[in-house]
Amino acid sequence: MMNTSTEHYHQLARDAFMPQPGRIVEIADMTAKDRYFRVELEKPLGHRPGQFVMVSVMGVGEAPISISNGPGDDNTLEMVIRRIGRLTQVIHDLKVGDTMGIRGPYGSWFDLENFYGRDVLFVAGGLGLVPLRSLIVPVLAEADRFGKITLISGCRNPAEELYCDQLNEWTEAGLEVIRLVDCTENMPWQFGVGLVTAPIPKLKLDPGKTVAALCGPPVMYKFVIAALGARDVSYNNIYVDLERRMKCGVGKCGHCQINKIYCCQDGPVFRFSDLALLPEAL
Amino acid sequence: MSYYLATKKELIDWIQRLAAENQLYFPEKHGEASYRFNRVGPKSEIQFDRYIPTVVPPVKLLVPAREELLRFRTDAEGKTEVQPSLDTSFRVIAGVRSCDLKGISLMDLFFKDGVPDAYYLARRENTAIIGYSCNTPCDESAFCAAVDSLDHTEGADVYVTPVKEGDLLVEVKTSLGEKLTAGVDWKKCEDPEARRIGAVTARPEPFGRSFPAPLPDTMKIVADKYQSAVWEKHVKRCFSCGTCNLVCPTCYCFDVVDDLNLDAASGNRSRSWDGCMLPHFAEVSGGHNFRAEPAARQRHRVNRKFTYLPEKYEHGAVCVGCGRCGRQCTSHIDIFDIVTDLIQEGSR
Amino acid sequence: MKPKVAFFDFSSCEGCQLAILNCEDILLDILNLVDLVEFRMALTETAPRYDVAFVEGSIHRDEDIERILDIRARSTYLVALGACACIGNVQARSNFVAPAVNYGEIYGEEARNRVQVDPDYWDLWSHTRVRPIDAIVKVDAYLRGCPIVPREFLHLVKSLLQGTQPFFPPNAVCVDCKMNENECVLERGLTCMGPVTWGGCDSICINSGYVCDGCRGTLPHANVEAHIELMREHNIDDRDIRSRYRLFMGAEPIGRGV
Amino acid sequence: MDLKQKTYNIDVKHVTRVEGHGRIIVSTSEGKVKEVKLSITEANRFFENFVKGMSPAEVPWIVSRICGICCVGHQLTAIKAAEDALGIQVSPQTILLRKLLTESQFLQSHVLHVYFLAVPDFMGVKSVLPLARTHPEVVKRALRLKKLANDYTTVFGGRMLHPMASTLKGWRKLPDLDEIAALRKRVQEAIPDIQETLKVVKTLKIPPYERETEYVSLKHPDEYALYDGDIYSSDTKSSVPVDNYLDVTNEFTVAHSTTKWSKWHRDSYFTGALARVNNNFDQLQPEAKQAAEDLGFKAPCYNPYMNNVAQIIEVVHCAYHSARMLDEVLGSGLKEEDISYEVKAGRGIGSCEVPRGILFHDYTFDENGRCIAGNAIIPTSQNINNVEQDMKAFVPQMLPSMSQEELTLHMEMLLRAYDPCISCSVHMLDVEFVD
Ligand SMILES: Cc1cc2nc3c(=O)[nH]c(=O)nc-3n(C[C@H](O)[C@H](O)[C@H](O)COP(=O)(O)OP(=O)(O)OC[C@H]3O[C@@H](n4cnc5c(N)ncnc54)[C@H](O)[C@@H]3O)c2cc1C
Ligand code: SF4
Ligand code: SF4
Ligand code: SF4
Repeated sequence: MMNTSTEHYHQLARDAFMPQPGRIVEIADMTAKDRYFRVELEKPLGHRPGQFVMVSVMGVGEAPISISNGPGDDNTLEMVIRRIGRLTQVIHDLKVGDTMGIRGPYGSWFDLENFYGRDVLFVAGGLGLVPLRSLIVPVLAEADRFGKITLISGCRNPAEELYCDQLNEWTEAGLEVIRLVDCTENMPWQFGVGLVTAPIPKLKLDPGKTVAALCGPPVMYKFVIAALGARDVSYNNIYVDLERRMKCGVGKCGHCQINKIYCCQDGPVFRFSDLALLPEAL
Repeated sequence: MSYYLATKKELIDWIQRLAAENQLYFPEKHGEASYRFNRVGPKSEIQFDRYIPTVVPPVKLLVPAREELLRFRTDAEGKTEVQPSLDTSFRVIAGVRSCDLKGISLMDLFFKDGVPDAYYLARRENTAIIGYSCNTPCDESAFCAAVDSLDHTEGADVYVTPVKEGDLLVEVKTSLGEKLTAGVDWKKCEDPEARRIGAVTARPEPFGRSFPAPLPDTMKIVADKYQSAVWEKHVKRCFSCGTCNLVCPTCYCFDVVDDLNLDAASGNRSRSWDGCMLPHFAEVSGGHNFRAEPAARQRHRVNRKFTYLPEKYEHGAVCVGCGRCGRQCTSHIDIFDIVTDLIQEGSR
Repeated sequence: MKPKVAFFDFSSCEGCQLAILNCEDILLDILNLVDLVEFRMALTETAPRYDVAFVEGSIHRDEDIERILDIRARSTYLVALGACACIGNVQARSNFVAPAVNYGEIYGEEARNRVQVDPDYWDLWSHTRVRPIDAIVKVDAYLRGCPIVPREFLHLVKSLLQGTQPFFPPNAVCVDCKMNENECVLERGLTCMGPVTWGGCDSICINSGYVCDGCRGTLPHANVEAHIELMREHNIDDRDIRSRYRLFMGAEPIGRGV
Repeated sequence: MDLKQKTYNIDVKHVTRVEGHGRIIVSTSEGKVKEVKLSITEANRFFENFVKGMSPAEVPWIVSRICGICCVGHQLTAIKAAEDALGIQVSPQTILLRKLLTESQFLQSHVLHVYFLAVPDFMGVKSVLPLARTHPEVVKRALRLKKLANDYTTVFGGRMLHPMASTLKGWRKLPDLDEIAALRKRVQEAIPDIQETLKVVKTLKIPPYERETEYVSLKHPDEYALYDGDIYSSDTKSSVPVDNYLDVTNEFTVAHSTTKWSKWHRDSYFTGALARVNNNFDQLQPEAKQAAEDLGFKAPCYNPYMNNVAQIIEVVHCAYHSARMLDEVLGSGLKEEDISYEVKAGRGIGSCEVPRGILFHDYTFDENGRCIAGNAIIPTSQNINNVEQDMKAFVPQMLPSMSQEELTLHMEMLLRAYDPCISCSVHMLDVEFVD
């Protein structure tokens, strides 16, 4: 009875849900359960720092994964994926030359405009360093446009530290890196022990000039924000990168909803002052 | 826009004629007191008399319980071809009550927003809707008048209002509606507005249940009562079974799962209904659950209807008052009672 | 290399193994993907090690314990196949009666005395207690139901072939029931175990006009208090409530508790 | 080989390709048989005791779990017993539907048994798996027939195992007429597969062994008795009513085993396909009689290995008879019936033929409709005695000509020919044999 523009809908469906193939060109073990993947795409992602992609293996499933490389216009996508469930287990079995499905980039990002001319504090807990890296890289690239740049990176134990070599490089490049573990568990460790909140009270920072970017496990935020608040860092200048369960990445499936907002679209990067009225955010 | 006056028999004959040529769905009795939108076949009975809202709303024809999104096949060289699986077959849904019509209008809003949902929109564009107005409340669970959905007619291609015994006012509202009614020999109606007002004013007053506060106030109270003992009160009886989500005409959350065929080279990705009352809905891998407590989930569901989505879409209440969730809740926890309790909590 | 797959059974009706033989459409395809090394119901062969062992049936006697420990030691991945293996199933109802009484009532005085006094017989026939297999050994995956759901079996097989864990959503039977647009039987004044029972069965019993009796076991988050309250509101006597909970779940904490 | 040296110690611990756990022990010394024993190593499940407290509708649903293969039979027999206890009359429509359900189960069980459990023996392979490679057409045909039988049960029962659609007095949800019509068509289309099956069975080399015994089955004046009838003995050529079942089964304990065994007019009796075909040959569908003739089956037949042939004769019978019943349903349609009933105190006994023989269920309910006593006697517990008698006769007869391997295989085949359904051993204790 009807004439429909089927092709129009096919295009919409492809735009929304169809992954593009990403060929794995490099794999490296970062820890026992975290693996680094460098993927070459057919077309550049054109992402911004803090955004994520939906990664899939057809027949297994799809999951949101942060983009770890800084923005750029090449076809590269770098990710660190933790082996934790159905899909990530299969991804860990992939080899160089295999492909995975990539769609995105999705979500909000850290806008560098808000960081220029300020002291920048990064606080990363565990895997949180992965998305923050996509911001740290461009910040370091133009280090002279910022004030003091500090990174507090914490993880459970020395064996779980991510990007160790990169942290060394960054230190050499002049970034102040505070490396912490919750507990050494009798492993060799030349850096500090304690939670990521511990160094905050003693940090040399100018609260009025500081902007902070946070990413880590759900329990981390409350404490870090309280510590920053105690240092009079304005909520306007604290950015958080949140994690939620996501099934579509395009603001429909409902899993990532935080009160009235959808984390996949309104987030995952938020200015903390925008979250103040959302009791479920932290 | 055309207006007719048809008799019940004329209308039924017309529906049966449409059903013979199209996939047409109509509420059919099943079980002891329930209804289901079933495909009308030659043997089906069309009963325009009273039926309570179906177990599952007609939205199921636009967002099926399980729907394939993509289909894939990997060839011998390891190259994977992926194709969207779209359903663009034409269908007619008839006998859609105002509450469900409003549900569909809201779904239109949700699925068009942001990244448009091809699957929904393709079905929607190929679906004709014949609405049917209520003159009396369908049962004691409904509260459509309280949430402004009793007179919702938008979204229907043809809208039918019983105006007086035996006479039905048929409003043809869209060009698709014109196509559906092409060739009918019903009496033209000259004074549709007067007739409709007549039908409306003849309704009982109040029409079904109503909240103890006007709707805008009600919505504000729900928003303000984020901390309230009411959230704990009702969930004592809650099984977290998700029924209230799955039967709601404005719930559309979904899960996505892949299935591989046994050839290990082809398969599909599909989505299926999900619900925020289900315990693991907001759990992330690794085990942290952002709404681990039933009360938090209950609050989220109610707020989604009265606060969150209304704010996001700048719309009135997103609950259409069909009463399904209360009627079908295994423990008879009724969203109307929850909201009423919230309103009354402070005023006591 | 194809994974070596084996099937074992303890006390059961063997219906779950039959349910697998009943997957006629895909049986040959599956057999192409795995190396079936033991399946007593259909094969004569046996093997020393298994990648995946499917174990059907509940554990009753000391000799069963020895055998399940041996199977576990020889298998990489062990699947509890069906309600008997997952939750003990209907036979667990006999846990509430002393074994000697059971023997006496079914086999007569003489058998009862022998079971009670003769240590040799006690060893052999010791009907200690009906238990699911995870009371004895670690279980890697559960295929629930009496009988199992072929779709879930297939999902498990495919997941293992893909190198990942199967996933069975811990949702109530009511979810399946709604997807099937059933009229809730509570509307008809009947009671249903659906709200506390692990779904995934496609609510097949309700679809056929019956109620759910809970063959898939209780959900981890089951609100049992509310459910008992609901049954009471339906004027169901406490004795019958207990009987309902012990129909399939006598060996589960919940069945023992009510 | 010198017969005198034949000293065999055969101990098949887990007999395979039977349902449930059985063990065969044979020991011979210098050409003489010392011992032949059959043991059941299945753990007890005490069904009869734990059904206590259940309602009349729950009992059949739960005792279905006695056996996966015979679940339909257990259910229907228990339903009949409960109806007998409550004084419920059932409509002709319900009886017709129950007969359809019954025959679906005969088809499923016989096809499974013949193709999956017995044919490999006759073809000299260890299982049906190698046949999938060497004789794919045979295996595919077996799967097709099995699927038809399963779908058939699903249409009438709601699912193929432990069906829940039928209950006391009738159907909770009537089967769908469109599905019945589709099924009718498929039954027709399966005829070539059944013909091919007959050809396969015809080529099987059945061991030439005979031992006449008492054949016991249900008998009905009007039809080949499967769903209903009186208990008939080939020894007396007469029937007794089902209510007297205890006089038939005469369960007794033997010294070397606490398994309850059965005997009626002589040491042991045979129940199952062979007994039914022997006793009720004249009432088979004409096509089945023709099949019997083609297969060289003459009633009465005293070779227990021929039980497999009798099963195939029944497959033909059930296929044609089902087709006729399906036509009847399609002709008359189905109407909703009131299936409510009053509970009251009473005892009831039900009996049906199931693929392996006669099944009896016996329940007593109190005035609140709670079960207070139960008893179930399954075919295998009736047959087991006869199997052992057969083995005892077979071993000395064949010992001179068979190697230990051959003898072992033939003993297993003999046990499998009976198609024992040991998991349903509601009435069996473990037996241990002393060397
Ligand atoms: C914005 C964002 C960025 C992220 N970045 C990264 C990153 O850079 N690196 C990284 O390693 N991780 C990252 N994550 C987390 C990552 O998405 C999860 O670890 C990933 O989804 C795990 O997928 P899985 O299939 O392996 O896990 P599983 O938890 O096994 O999920 C598999 C599927 O099983 C089902 N499932 C499992 N458990 C449940 C349950 N309890 N209830 C319901 N369904 C269930 C679901 O269908 C699920 O999709 C990020 C998450 C977000 C939101
Ligand atoms: S919340 Fe309840 S009453 Fe409101 S629309 Fe949904 S199901 Fe209907
Ligand atoms: S019939 Fe049972 S399973 Fe279905 S919704 Fe009702 S309570 Fe839940
Ligand atoms: S509905 Fe209940 S009893 Fe039936 S299969 Fe599902 S869990 Fe088992």
